Amino acid sequence: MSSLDQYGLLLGLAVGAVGFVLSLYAIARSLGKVRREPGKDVPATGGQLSRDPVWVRYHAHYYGYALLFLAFDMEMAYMYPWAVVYKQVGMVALLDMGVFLAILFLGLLYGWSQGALRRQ
Amino acid sequence: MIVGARQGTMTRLRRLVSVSMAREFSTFLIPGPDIARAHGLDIAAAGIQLSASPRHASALLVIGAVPPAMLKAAVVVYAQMMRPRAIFVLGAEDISPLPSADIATGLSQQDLIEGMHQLRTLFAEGAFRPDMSDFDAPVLQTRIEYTCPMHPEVVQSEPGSCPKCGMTLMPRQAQATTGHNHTNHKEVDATANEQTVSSHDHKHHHSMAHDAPTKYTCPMHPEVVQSEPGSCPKCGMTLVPREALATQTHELADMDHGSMDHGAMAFMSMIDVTQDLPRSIDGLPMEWIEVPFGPFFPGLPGGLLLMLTLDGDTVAASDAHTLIENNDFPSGEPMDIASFAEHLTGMDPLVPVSYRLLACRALENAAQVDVFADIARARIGAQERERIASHLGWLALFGRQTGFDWLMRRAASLQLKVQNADFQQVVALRPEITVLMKRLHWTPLLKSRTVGIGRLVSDAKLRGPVARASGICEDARSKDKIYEMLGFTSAVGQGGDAFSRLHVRLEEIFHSLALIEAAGAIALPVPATIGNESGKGEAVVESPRGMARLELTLENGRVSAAQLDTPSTHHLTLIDQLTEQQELADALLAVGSLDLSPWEIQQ
Amino acid sequence: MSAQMFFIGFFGLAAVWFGIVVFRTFSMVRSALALLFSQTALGAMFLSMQAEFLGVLQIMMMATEMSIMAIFMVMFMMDPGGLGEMDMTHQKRLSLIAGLVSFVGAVAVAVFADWGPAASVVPDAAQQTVDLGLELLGRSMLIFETAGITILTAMIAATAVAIQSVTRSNEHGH
Amino acid sequence: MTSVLILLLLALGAYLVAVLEAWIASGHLSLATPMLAGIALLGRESIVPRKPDRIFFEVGPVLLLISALLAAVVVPLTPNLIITDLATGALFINAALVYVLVALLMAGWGPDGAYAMVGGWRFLGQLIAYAMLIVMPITAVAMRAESLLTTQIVVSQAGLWNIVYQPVGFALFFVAAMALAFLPPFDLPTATGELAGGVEAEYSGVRLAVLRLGRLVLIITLAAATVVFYLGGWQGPWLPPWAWSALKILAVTATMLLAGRAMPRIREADLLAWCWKLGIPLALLNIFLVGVLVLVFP
Repeated sequence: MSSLDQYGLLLGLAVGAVGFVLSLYAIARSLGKVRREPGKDVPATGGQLSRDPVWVRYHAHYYGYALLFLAFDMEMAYMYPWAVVYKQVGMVALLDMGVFLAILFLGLLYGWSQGALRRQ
Repeated sequence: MIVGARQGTMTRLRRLVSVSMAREFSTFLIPGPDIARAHGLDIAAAGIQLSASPRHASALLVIGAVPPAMLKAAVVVYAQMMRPRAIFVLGAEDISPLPSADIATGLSQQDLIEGMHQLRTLFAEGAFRPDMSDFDAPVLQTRIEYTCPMHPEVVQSEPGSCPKCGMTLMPRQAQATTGHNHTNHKEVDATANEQTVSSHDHKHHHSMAHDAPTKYTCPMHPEVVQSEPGSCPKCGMTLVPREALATQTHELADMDHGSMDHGAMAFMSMIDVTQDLPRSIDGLPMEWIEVPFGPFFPGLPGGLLLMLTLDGDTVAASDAHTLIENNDFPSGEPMDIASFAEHLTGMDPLVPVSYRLLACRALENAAQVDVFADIARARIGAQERERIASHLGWLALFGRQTGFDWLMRRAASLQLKVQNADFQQVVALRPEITVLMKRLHWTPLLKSRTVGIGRLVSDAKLRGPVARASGICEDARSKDKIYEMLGFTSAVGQGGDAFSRLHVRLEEIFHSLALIEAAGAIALPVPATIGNESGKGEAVVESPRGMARLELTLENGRVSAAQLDTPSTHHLTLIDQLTEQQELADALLAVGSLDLSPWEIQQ
Repeated sequence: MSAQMFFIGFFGLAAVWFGIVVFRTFSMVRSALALLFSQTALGAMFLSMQAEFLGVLQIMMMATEMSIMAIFMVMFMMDPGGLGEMDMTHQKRLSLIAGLVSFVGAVAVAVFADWGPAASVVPDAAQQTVDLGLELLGRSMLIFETAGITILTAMIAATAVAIQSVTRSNEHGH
Repeated sequence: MTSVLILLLLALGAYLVAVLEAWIASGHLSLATPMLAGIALLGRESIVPRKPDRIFFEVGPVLLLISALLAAVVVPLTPNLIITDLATGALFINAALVYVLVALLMAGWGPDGAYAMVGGWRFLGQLIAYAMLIVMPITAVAMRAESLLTTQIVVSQAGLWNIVYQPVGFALFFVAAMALAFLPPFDLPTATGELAGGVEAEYSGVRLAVLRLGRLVLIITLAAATVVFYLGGWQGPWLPPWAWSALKILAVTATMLLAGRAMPRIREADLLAWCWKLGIPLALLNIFLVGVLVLVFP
């Protein structure tokens, strides 16, 4: 199977899944439609009607980690091709990636020392 | 036919659906599992799954007598349940404003099981019905009121323009029943930024009655100036009052942009925009939201309403109260002794024995009656049994809150076994309890989950296990000579955090076992026969949650006045300091670790 | 072949459309996720051009990066839910001109640049990854290591800018 | 044809996961429970909260299902029982599973409810914690296999399973996989006692059914992936390959489901701290060790 066919298959699966879900919705719909009643569509909070919207400037206390994570995520771009040819290239690859990871690890240590690795 | 059925005639497909609904049944408990167990109901054994959110529940279980405020909340829960939805009431007479119960039975395990069975058949037959009506109640009603985005003190029921600045007033939803509470001076519609104003900076609102701005200008084209509000001919941006733009006070940052001069906001520097937002601990300007937890929240005792002001997932401020108004004693005509004892017994379904004992002691103290040592010992047996049950119940709640499923089930079933067991049965339970304790000792993550959370320094407010966990060795039992005879030692921990509270409670369970074995009998306290005595009396009892004190006046054999002091009342005031700047989960754990009983809190 | 062209075009258009959505919505989160899916569509384009590793990498990395962008937008933008329907775009004319210019420039480069002879046959996907690896460890090793340094710089810069010093933090709990 | 067969097997697997979950939760085994629950959900109302982000709210559950499904595509049950053997399979699994995060973010933000929103953003934090511990161990696995082909990875373990060859990597991957499937004790986004359902809280009826289905598929997929990467896939004596795959996958699933019940939920702060201060260094160490091993014993 050529790679293009493979991608086609992936796409087909995704579309198929959507189709499956839609058919489920159709069955559910055939059983009756939702009745609009007062208070029903307010997000449930166990006995209190809180009508205020909650979409506000949300304080994510882990942003220190998030910043470092972006960097580490980048680095994965190199890891995989490297890993594939690692055995074939041998020592050079080990040193090469060793240096690369060492550099990254420095960054991690710096962030750690500066208190990026904690709830802000 | 069930009241909350879905509309539609029974087709074959709907029949199939109804049948499987009847088989797969999840319920929402009012007030909560803790009360269910207190009434000796074994939810798991009846094959009932608890659902955390009303959305996922198909039946509402109302257990025992429920105070009106709680029923109001129950109405909200019911309104938010998905049809088909049923109501199953155990041992409560009047549940209005809830719709009439589909099943109403007595308050016993047998009734529960039979009721569930009937409910399932009802579902299988009547999950769909052609005729039905919407459910509505005053609590759910909203009215639209109109307010000026720049002058929030201007609030009127008809649309129109602001008398101060002539801007068109904007609609917002407000609860019809309640008055001006924190929820309804925030916009529900268009302007989300309104709610940067959380309840603590009302002053902003009300200090803003300044003169109406005369000229309107475009934030991007200052040359555009006109006397009427409108949009800029050049860029179409909403015009802002010049004065407002000139003096960039908190009105701008706080009030305007959400509603009128978006352009200005997009244009203004971040400092201007955010200068009046509440600052988080790391100095970032963020917006805070008020989120209710409870009164029927899975991780908290049923009936406790916790209002948390959240800054992201961190608690910035909190406000807790109970929905059970605790009318101490019917002031006015005196009560006779028996009914007084009954009244106190029924006050807190979580710990009936302790308060019964408290009443008896106070009465006997008032009448200077002494009880025989063996009776006193049997009473202690009963009270210690209740302590074990109560602590196990707390463990179950702790397990539910932290998703520690095994603990939840184990502790719950043990509590049910203990709370009505006679002497031999309690003694026979020792091995099982020991196993539970051992298992807890080796549980991974338990320490890291609880250590350092909800730390309390020693404080006059602390009572019972909470106090002892903070190293305060105060225990009403240590003064009691019968306890001395039984060889009582009070469990004291260090650290004062959730971890040490957990451990103090575990230790107390063992101590209580030992005490029961020493006491050799268990008997519910009954008030000694008292003639037409008069006098003042007081008594203290170390209830599972801490020392409870009762002072009463006896007038020829009847209680004319009484005054009660309960541990949870004091502990409730600790919540602020416990939750502040804690991550949500930690805050909830800290509150849970206090083991509050909403039923004994006096407000 | 024609199917290939179709999907390239399709995902291309999808990418553009999501790109437009980024600016057409009031909600910060929406615009962040729209950018995410625009990038995903680009990844899908790579796939339909049979650049498998590149495509999958794009699809994977952009998802996380954009989600993290989303949280930062929610933290720092006014009214992230777009409930106030406030218009986030400004200096429309300027940006319009800038956009047009850069578009023309890109097209010009695409058309007039000499791309060398087109590869007659695409190496199979596995081979691509191997070649990429060999390239990284061979000719482009320096670039590769430089990238490492760049990332390090980025990390340090980000930390220095965003994180308050530990000393102040010690006062408040875990 | 194999595709259809595998999809059926996947459905079966998801169903078994549901049965297992119900069994563990309620204590008594019933094969019908999940089916009944599913049908019941179809019959219940499925509401959309007021003023939601409608698109997000609708897309969330579907996206969860799709991403779990696509991740399953490259998982081989036997040498040729695999939907499609992508050349970058090991990477593709990550790519597909990252969209679990996107799905939960959408589901969390969509309904404009506090519990759901907190749950959604919590999961972003959770991803920041576990993501590296998924990616880095897989790199080490690929180093040994000299390929990203999942089938190749299984073959490379013929002599010695990776669980023995790189135990550290396995431990990290297993934990990270549980975090990715937000199984207890990592169920931060859906925490019952803390958020009353979190991202699930506002979903009801058929939408909830889709959401839960997606989660089941996700769990079984991750278990299968663990088997492929570390437990030698279909390899094993006496029994036929498919039997081995099935046994191993079920075993891993059961372990994942059981582990959570025995301990309280982890604190997000701890999760992040441990993953970054302990997990990532260990993962790098693992890569280095494997690198040496690969060179020393080719």
